[in-house]
Amino acid sequence: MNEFTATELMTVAASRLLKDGSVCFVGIGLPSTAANLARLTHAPEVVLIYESGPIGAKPTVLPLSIGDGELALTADTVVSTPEIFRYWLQGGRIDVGFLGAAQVDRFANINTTVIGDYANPKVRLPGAGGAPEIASQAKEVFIVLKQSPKAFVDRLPFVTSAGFLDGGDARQRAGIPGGGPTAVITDLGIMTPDPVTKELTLTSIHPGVTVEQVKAATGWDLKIAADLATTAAPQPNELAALRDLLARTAKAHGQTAGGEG
Amino acid sequence: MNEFTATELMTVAASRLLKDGSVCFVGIGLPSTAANLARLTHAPEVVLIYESGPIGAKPTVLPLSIGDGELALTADTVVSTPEIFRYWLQGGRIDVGFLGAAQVDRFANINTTVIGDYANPKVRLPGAGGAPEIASQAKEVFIVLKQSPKAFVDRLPFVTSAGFLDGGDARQRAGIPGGGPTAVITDLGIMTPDPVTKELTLTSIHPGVTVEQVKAATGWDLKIAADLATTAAPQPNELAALRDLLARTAKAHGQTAGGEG
Amino acid sequence: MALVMPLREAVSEFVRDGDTVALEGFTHLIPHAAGHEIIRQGRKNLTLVRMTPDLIYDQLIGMGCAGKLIFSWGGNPGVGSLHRFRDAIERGWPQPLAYEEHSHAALANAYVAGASNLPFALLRGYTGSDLPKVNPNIRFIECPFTGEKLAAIPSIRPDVTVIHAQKADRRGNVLLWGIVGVQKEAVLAAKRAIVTVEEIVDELDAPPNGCVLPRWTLSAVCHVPGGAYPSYAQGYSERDNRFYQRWDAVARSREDFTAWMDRHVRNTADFEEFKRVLAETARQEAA
Amino acid sequence: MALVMPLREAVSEFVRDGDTVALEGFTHLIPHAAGHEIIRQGRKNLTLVRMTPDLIYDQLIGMGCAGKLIFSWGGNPGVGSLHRFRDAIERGWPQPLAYEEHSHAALANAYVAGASNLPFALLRGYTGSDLPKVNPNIRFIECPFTGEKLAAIPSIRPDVTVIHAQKADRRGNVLLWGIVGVQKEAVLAAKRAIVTVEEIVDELDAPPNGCVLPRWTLSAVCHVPGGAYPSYAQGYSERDNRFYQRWDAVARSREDFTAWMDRHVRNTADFEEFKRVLAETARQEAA
Repeated sequence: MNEFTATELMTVAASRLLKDGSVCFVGIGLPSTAANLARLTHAPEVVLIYESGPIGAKPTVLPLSIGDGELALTADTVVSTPEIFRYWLQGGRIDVGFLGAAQVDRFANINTTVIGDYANPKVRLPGAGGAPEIASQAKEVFIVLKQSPKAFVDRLPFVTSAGFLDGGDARQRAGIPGGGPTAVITDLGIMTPDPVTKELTLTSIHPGVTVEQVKAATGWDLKIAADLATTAAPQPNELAALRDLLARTAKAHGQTAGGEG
Repeated sequence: MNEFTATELMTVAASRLLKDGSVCFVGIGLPSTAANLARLTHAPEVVLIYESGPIGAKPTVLPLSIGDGELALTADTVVSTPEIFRYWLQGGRIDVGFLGAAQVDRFANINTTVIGDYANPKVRLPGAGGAPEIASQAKEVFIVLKQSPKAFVDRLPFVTSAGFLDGGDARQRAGIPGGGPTAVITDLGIMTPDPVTKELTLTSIHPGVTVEQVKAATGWDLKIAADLATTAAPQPNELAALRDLLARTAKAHGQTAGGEG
Repeated sequence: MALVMPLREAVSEFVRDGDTVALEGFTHLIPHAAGHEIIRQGRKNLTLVRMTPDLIYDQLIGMGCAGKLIFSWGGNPGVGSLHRFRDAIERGWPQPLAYEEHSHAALANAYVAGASNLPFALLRGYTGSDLPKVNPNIRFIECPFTGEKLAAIPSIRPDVTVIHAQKADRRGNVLLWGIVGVQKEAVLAAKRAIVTVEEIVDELDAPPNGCVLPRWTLSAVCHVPGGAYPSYAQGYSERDNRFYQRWDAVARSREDFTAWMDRHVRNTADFEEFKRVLAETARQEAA
Repeated sequence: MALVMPLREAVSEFVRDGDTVALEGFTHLIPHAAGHEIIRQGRKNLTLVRMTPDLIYDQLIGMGCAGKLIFSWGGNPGVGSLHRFRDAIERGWPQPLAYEEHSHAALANAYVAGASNLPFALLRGYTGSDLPKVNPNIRFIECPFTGEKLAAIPSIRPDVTVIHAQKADRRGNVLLWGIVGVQKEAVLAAKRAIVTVEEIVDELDAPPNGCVLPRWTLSAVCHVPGGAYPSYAQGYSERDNRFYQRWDAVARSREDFTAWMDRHVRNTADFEEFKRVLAETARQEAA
């Protein structure tokens, strides 16, 4: 079981959720890695859209920034950033918004703005970027981040992007068009919202991880599904594709990961 | 004095009003002929914008329609029609709107919608096209049409595009941004708005035309300027440029003139 | 999903009686062949949207396909009136035609608003015009920051948009260029979209930032070379200005119009046959 | 009108203390050289606007040029925090920094509204976010047709916009391509605009419907090859990802930052010299 890392498993698990042929609005970093892995494995027809303008990007190496030339050169077309947000995201054409986050709460609301008070921040985070409208307008949203008590908090200091707000039908009542987060994928497991309360529930645990570990990495009393599944281990072809992708990326850039800007 | 036609004189007189380097939003037909004549004579740096999208068009032959390929092929760039109206016209970047009209009144308001009642039209005209926003948003407007009692009417059945409305400061009070019509050029003379009342006043009469003729071709009691000028006859170079342009156009198309669409 | 299909199938499957239909194209790339196919299949009670209703709308209106028209300029460019459009508005033939009239700026913005999934378009427009007096769908709102008064009209959300473009690749991605008008917006504002193209190629070879409509935004792509005729496709054909002039005589009387439409459209199987019969007519007229 | 001029003259003439300034570029084509020149000339009390304030804004803020920032994502892409941006916000160094914070969608729309001469931008946005609670410039209005609630923010109208592009022709017409971001809108929304370009050519050879800014929309065009560095210009250069990583260490302390800026920017005459000194620094670090 130890022939893959927790990050590899997280990335593979996230990539599997992406259906072939779906149109995906991709954040940079883990979401971009997972989405491109999906494209290189089970979902060759997935359409990747980046907020900088590329539509249908098929990068050979992962972008380090949201505006890498590789995205433009491999895309079906590149439109202006306003057009991306107006015609494509707000236009209702995005099946899946694939986001990272600094912090999430039990209703999958996201904070990427500030730790502490907004006017007197303890830590000033980068801010909203495209997330508020991706979170509200994509038909569904996947959130991928590492699980820790600092990231999975009982109460967000700031809601940058809406998940299910206070839970139940709060999101619908607020008039938010998209369906909201359907999965939060971490290095420990997969949480999905309860169909009624919308509270995040651990529905799949990664192999080798204990429920206690997941609970300890969560800042609230995490609900565990009665029929808790174990995440299938990465298949050799998935691992090979991921490692090849990362190796190509490192070779091209001398660097991994990436952020907005 | 008879070595040119009234239409030639009208076209030359209109073209002379266009300053070199100005940015001109051009209607098809007479405005397009006059604007291109200006470009081919005294105003080589005039920028011609057509509502179909070409910016900086430099057609060798006149377009028959607002969307001739010649406009696209000779332009600095071609943008979408929404962009033309949003960024370029509404954006406040047009110095001169150059319009034709079916009818005008004494305050240079324009009708291109209907003769008779709107709901029960006697003659249904093509409609507004781009004119209402050209008339309101260009820094100034030139109107070119042939003068007759049917075209120069005391009261318009329908105001499609605003001139000075009821005159005086009515246009400003209505919150219309552009300066409004500064000249109406016909086959008989040039009318300009009185600085205070904004009523059209004959300030230049074409050579060989009498004041009585102009008054007879106008459906209201036309004011005549005390210092009425005589329009300079077309110069040989102007006539040659115009006739060459029309000959090239006829040869290319087997047709003259043009309209929207 | 068989995206690339014959035009007949595309119209049969995606254009329905009572639909709001936009056939767009600003002089350039007007989808005449698709308009003919809508006539052949006898669609009724359509709400037709188009900034510049021209010959193809004259034909759709005269053949009784339209119940309503939303437009901003209705004429035969460079020639004069659209006689069937005028007959419908002035005398209700072949049936009364409801109409909602705007300016170009407003309709262009309304397509943008539709593509942007906004309920209305916002513009500085209509100041001093009588159009707001006769069109209740022109309203005014206040800027929440400056108090300025701005015009608002409902966005356009066609059930189906139909356009003509230069190229598609075999998978159905479409590229158009030159005078692109409001076509991209009209497609993205619509529930369904049909594109006829001059050619289908292995590789689109789109220029950087070219006007591309990805296959997943479209319902059908149909190979109809010359399908814009008498309009044109830059790089492929020239506008037939003489046809626009001849149309004035054809459409002037109800009888001549009906006979012409029967011969050239209703009794032809497709656009290929239309062009053959039209060429025959031209030979007869020349004789 | 000498449109093509040295960058020093352009900044001297067109960027003034207290101006609202947008230096735009979405990862690609960020106008670093122009930002350096603004620092060299010691501009003060600027309101800086940018969707993605990155290194060049970290530098402008850290050097005390900015009184206010309007932004939607402030970080070092792929690396982490902008330390000077954080120091200004968290601890008011070198001076307090007012800021107005939006989402990307809102700011992109606000540039569009600015280019369109509208007082505000209209979008479906901010639903469920806390941002409207902390930003009084996010308001909500009702659709006059459907009653739906939509977000509104003031349009952006910079006094001066600065961008970097690939090409200009000798008359000053500019062409950019690839990831074009909001640059066209930012230029058209501004009163004045400065464009630095990779090269000046006889003929632009713009593709059909390419992103062209005609000369008469610009105040100055400046030939600054590599002027986006460490950002890039597609077709001319690659992004220097290592510089972005190194910046993290440079900007972490006030002292290191100030020393670096003095050596590389304040004490260099222009971007050419900046690049020479930077290469020297790299050689020293490698030694």
